[in-house]
Amino acid sequence: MHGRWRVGLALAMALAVAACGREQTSGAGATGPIRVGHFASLTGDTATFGRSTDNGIRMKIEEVNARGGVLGRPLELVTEDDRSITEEARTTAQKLVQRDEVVALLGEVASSRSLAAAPEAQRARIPMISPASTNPRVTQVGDYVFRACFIDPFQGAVMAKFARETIGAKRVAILFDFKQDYSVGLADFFRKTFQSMGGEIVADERYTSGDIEFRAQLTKIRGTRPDAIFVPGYYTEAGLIAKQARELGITVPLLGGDGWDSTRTLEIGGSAVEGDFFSNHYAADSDSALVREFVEKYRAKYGEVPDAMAVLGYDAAGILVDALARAGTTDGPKLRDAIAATKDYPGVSGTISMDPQRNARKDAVVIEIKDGGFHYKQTVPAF
Amino acid sequence: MALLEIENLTVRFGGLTSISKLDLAVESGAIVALIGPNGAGKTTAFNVVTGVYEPTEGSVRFEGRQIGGRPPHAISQLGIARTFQNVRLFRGLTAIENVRAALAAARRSGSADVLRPPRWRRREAELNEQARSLLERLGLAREADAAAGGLPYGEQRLLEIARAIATRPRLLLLDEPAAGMNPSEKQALRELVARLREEFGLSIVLIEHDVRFVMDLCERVTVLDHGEKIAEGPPDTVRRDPRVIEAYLGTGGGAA
Amino acid sequence: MNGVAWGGIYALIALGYTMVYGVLKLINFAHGEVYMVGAMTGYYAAHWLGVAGAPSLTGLVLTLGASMIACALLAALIERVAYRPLRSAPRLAPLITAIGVSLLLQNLGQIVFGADPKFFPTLIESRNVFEMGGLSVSNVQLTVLGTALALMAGLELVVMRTRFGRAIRAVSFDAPAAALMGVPVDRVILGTFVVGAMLAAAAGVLVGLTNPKIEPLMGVLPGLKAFVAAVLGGIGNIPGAMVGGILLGVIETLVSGYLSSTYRDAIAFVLLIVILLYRPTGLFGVSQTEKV
Amino acid sequence: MSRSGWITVAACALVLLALDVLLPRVLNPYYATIVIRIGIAVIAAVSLQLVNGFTGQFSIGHAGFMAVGAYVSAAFSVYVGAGWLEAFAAVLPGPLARVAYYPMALAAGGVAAAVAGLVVGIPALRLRGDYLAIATLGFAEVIRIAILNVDAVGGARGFSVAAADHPGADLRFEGFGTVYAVALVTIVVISRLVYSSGGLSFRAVREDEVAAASIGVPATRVKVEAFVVASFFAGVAGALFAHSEGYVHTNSFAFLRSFELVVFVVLGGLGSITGAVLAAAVLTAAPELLRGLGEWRMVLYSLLLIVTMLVRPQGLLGTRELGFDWLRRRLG
Repeated sequence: MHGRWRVGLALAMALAVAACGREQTSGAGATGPIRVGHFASLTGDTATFGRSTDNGIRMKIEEVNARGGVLGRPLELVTEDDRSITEEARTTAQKLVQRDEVVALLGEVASSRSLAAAPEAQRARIPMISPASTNPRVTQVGDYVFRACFIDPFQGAVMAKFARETIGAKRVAILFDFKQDYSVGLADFFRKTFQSMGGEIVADERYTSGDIEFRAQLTKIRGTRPDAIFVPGYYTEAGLIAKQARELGITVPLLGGDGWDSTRTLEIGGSAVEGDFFSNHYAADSDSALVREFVEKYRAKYGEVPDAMAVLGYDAAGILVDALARAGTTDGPKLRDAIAATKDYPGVSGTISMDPQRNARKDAVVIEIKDGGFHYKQTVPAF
Repeated sequence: MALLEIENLTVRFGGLTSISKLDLAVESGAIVALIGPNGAGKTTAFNVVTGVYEPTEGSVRFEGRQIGGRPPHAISQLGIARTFQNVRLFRGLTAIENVRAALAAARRSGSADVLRPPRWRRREAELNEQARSLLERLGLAREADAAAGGLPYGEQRLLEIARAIATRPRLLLLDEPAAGMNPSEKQALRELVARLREEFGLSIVLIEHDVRFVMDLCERVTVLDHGEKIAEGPPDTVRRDPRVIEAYLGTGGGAA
Repeated sequence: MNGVAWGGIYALIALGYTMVYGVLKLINFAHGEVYMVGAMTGYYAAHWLGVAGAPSLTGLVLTLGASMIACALLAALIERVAYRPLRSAPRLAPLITAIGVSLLLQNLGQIVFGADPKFFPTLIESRNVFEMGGLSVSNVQLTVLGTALALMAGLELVVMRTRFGRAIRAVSFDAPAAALMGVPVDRVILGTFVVGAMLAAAAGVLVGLTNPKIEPLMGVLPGLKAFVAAVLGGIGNIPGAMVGGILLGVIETLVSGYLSSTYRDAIAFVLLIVILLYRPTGLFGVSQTEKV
Repeated sequence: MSRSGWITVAACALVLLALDVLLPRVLNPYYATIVIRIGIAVIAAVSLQLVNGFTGQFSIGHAGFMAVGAYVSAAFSVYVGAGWLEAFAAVLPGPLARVAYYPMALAAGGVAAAVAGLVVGIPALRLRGDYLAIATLGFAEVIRIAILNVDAVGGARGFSVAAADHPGADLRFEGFGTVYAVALVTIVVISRLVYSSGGLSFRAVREDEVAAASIGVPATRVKVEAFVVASFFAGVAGALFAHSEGYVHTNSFAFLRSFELVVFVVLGGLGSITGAVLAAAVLTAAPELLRGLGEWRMVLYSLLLIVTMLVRPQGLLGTRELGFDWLRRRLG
C-alpha cells in the first residue's frame, strides 16, 4: 500500500510541475521574438494532417529566422495539440492567444475545428489563417479569419470540368465520405457542376471515415457502368477503395480531391491507383523553381516528400510573414488589413491573392498517378 | 372471510411443478406456520403471494381482492409485507435508513423532496421518529446509524422484520425467521413475534423447519411436501400425522 | 462473403471479451487496444523477420505467432498491474482501470508507433479464387476466415477438453467454489487474459491482411463492436461470441451494401437494442432468474 | 423553504452575479473556457451519479442525452429563439433580455433530453447490469448518428449557434454565473432528491431490487424517474455547452464522452455527489493543466486514472459526501 501511495504522490508532483512548466515563458514584449501560434491535430484521428502542416510551418519560420527574422525580430512558433477534438481546438486557440500572446494563429486543417476556434481569433482581434480548411463557412466567421487554400466549391468544380472536358466522361459515379464535411462539400459541387455541363451522375454512394470495407458500395457502382468514379475522400480510404474497386474488376479511372495527396495513397493503393487523377494545390514534380526548391529542402529536413498539407502550412506561414513585413507591426487589426491585402504572393501552391471573402484565390492542378508516382497533368486556372 | 385466501394454486416452472393445487386460508389476527422439508414449495408460496412469481393456475385473494399476478410493489402497498430466507437488507444503508425507506416508499413526492416546504420537514422528522421507535421496539435502537450489512446476523433478521413492519402491513410473511439462531435467541424471537401481532394487529404466516419452534406460537400449521399440502391443523395434531412424520423422515430431516 | 471474413475477425476479438467477462464479470475495455497492438507488432515482426517483402504462408504463420506472443505478454502485464490488485474491489473499479489502460495504450501507441497510419505488408498475394455473379471470394478472405475458424476450433478444444479449459469453466461458473476445489483461480484468470489477447492479436494480423491500414486508434471501434457482438451472443458464452461476431460482420456488410453505409454503425446498435429487448440476455445467454 | 434558506439562496445568487461580472475581468478567456467546461462537466457528472451511483443502474450512454440537449437547444435558439431574443431586446436592456431568454433555451434542451430519456429508459431499464450498459451505449450512438444525418443542424459540418437572419441576436452565452448557477441547482436538486426519506427509494433499488419491491418501491418507475431526471440535466448541460462553445459537432458526444462521464462518477465515488463534482473538475482541467508535457500529457492522464483507481478502489470519496452536512444545514 505504501508503494502505491508513493506512485500516487510522484504522479501528483509530476502534475504540479507540468502545470507550472509553461508559466515562465509568458510575455512577448515588443523586442523579443514574435510569437506565432499553430493549433493542430498532432495526435488523434487526423494526426497526419496536423503533423504535416506543422512541418511546413516550422520550415518556413526557420527560413525566415535564418534570414534575420521579420521586422528585425525573430519568429517563434508555438504549436499546441488539439488531439483531433473539436472543442479542444477552441481551447488551444485561446491558450495560444491568451497565455502565449501570439500575434497570429495558424490552423486548423479540419473545417469543423477551424469553425470551433475561429470565433476566438475574431474576438481577440488576432488574425487566423487556416492552411487547409476548405469549407466556405470557415472564413465567414469574421473578418480576421483567412485561409491559404481554395474552397470546396472550386475544387469540386475543377474535377467536374476535368472529368467532362479532359476525360470526356458522360456518366460518373460518386462515392463520398458522408461524415466529412469536406467530402460532402466536394461531392455537392462536383455534382452541380458536372450536371450543369451535361453530365450524368449515375450513382451516389456513401461511406464513413474509418471504414475499411467498400466492396458493397463498389459492387453497386459497378452495375451502373460509369465512365469514372469521383471519390472525394481522404487518402486513408482512397487507396483501399481503389484496391477493392480493381479487385471487383472496375477499370475506369477514379477521381479524387486534395485529400488523396499522400504517399500513403500509393503505398496502400499500389497498382490499383494507377491511372487515377486528383485535384491538388501543387504538384511536387512541377517544373516551377519554387516548388523544386521547396521539395528538396523539405525532403532534406524531414526525409519525405511534402504532401499538400505541408505545402499549405508553409504557404500559410509565408502569407503571414509577408503581411507582417508589409504591416510593419504586430498589431492585430493592422496585420489583418495586411493579410487581406495579400496580392500575388508567390506561394509554393501557386500565386496567391486574398479575395474579398478572405479565401486564397489561386490555380488548381490535376495530378495523374502513373508509374507509382504523382505526376503533374494540367493546371485548372482560378475562375 | 379470511384475510388471505389461496385457492387451488398451482405454480409450474417449465415442466417442474413447484406447487400443486394448494388451498390455504389465513384468518385475520392468526399466526400460521408453513412447514415442510426443503423444496416443498414453501418459499414459492410466499413468492406468489408477494407477487414475485405469477400463479400458473388458481387464485390468491387478499381481503377479498384478487392479487395473483400483481407486481410486488403493488401487493406491498395493499398491506402484505415479508422477510426473506436469505436476509435481503439494503446493506449499504444504515439500519434506520432501511426502516425509513420502507416508511416512505409508498408516499414519495419528488417535488416535495426538492422544494422542501415546511410540511416536508415536519413529515421527515415524523418519519425519523417513527423509524427510531420501531427500531427501539425491536431492540435495535443502538444500531440505528450502523450500516445494515455490518450488523450481526441475528440483528439483521430483526432489522428485516422492522423494515417489513414499517410498510404498515396487515399480513406479515416471515421466511425462516429463526434460521441460524441459538435457542435463547429463538425464544426471544418467539416472544417478539407474538408481541408484534398484538402491538401492530398483524396476521402472520411463517415458514419454519423447526416444528418445535412453531408449536406453542402458532394456532395452525400447514405442512407442504413436494408442492402439495399433506396436513393441516393445530400443531399437536399435525405433529402426530403419519404422513408428516414420513415426509420428514423420508428426507432424512431430523428437524421434527 | 466479405461480411463473413469480417465477422470472423469480430468473433476473435469478441471471444476475448466474453472469456474475461466469464471469469471476472469485467468488461475489459482495453481489449480493443490489445488488438491494435497485435496488428502493430505483426507489422514490425513481419518487417523484422524479413517476411514482409516475400508473401508466403510461413511468413504469415511466423507473424501471427510473434504478435500472439507479444500480446500474451502484454495482457499478462495488464492483468497483473491493473486488474489483479482490484480483484476484491467494487465491481466498477477495474472497469475504470480498463478504460485507463485503453487510453494509455492509445496514447503510448501514438508515441511509440507514431500517429500516422502504417500499411501492413502483403503477406499473401491477393487473387480471386472464386467468382459468381456479384459474389467474389479472394484467397485473402479465405485465409482470414480459415485462420479465424481454426483458432476458434482450437479454443473450443482447449476449453472443452483440457484441464485448463475445465478450470476456466469452473471459475466462470463459481469462482469461490472453484477456489475451494483447489483450482488456482489467479492463474486461470491470467490464462484467460492471455488466451483472449492471443486471439485478439491474431485478429489484428488478419485485419492487416485484408485491410492493411493500421494505426494506434484502430482498436477503438472494432473493440466496441466486438463487445457488442459478445453481448449479442450472450456475454460470457463462448459459442455465443463466435455467432454474434459473424452475425454482426455479415449484417454490417449487408446493410452498407443494400441500404446505406450512412447507417452502418447505427445498425449494429439498433440490432443490438432490438435483440436485447426481445432476449434480454443475448441470443445464447442463459437468463438467470434470481433466487428469492 | 425557511427564511435562512431564502437568505442562502439570495446570497448564492449575489455571489454568482458578482462572479459573472468579476471573473471575465480577472481570468483570461482561456481559463474562463476551462472553468465553464468544468461547470458543464459537473452538471453532467452529477446527473449521471443519480443513475449510476444512487440507483445502481449502469448507463454508459449519457453523452447521447447531452447531444440531444445541445442540438435541440441550439436549433431552438437559431430557428426560434433568435427572433424572441430580438423581440426581448427591443423592450429590455441587452443583458436583461439575454437573462430572460437563456432559461428558455436551457429548458428546451433539458426537456427534449428528458423526453429522449423517457423513450429510451422505458424499454432499456428492463435490462440489467451490463446488458443495460451496452443498450444505453447503443442508444447514445444511434442518437448521435441520427443527428449526424439531420441537415437542419449541419450534419457532418457541425452547427454554429448563430442565426443568419437575426444578426442582432447574440446567442452565445459564456456567463460563469449562469453555468455555475445551473450546476448549483443540479447539485441541490439531485442531492435533495436522494438525501430524503422518499429518495431512499433510489438507493434501495441500488442495494436490492427485490427487497425494494417488497417494501412497496415501484422499482421500474424509480429507475425511469432517475433516468429521466438525469437526462434532463444532461440535456441542460448539453444546452450550456452548445451556447458557450457557439459551435457543436456530433464528435463531441461520441462514446468517449460517455466513458469520460462514467469515469467521473466512478472515480469520484459511486453514490457521492461531491465526489463526482471533484472528479469532474480535476479530470476536465487535467488535459489542459498537463499541456506542458507535450505528447506525454495524455499518457500521464491515463496513468493518473489507473493509479487513482488502484489506490482508491472505492473512488475518491467512496459514498461519503464532502462537507455535505454543512451544505445541508445551509440550504436546508
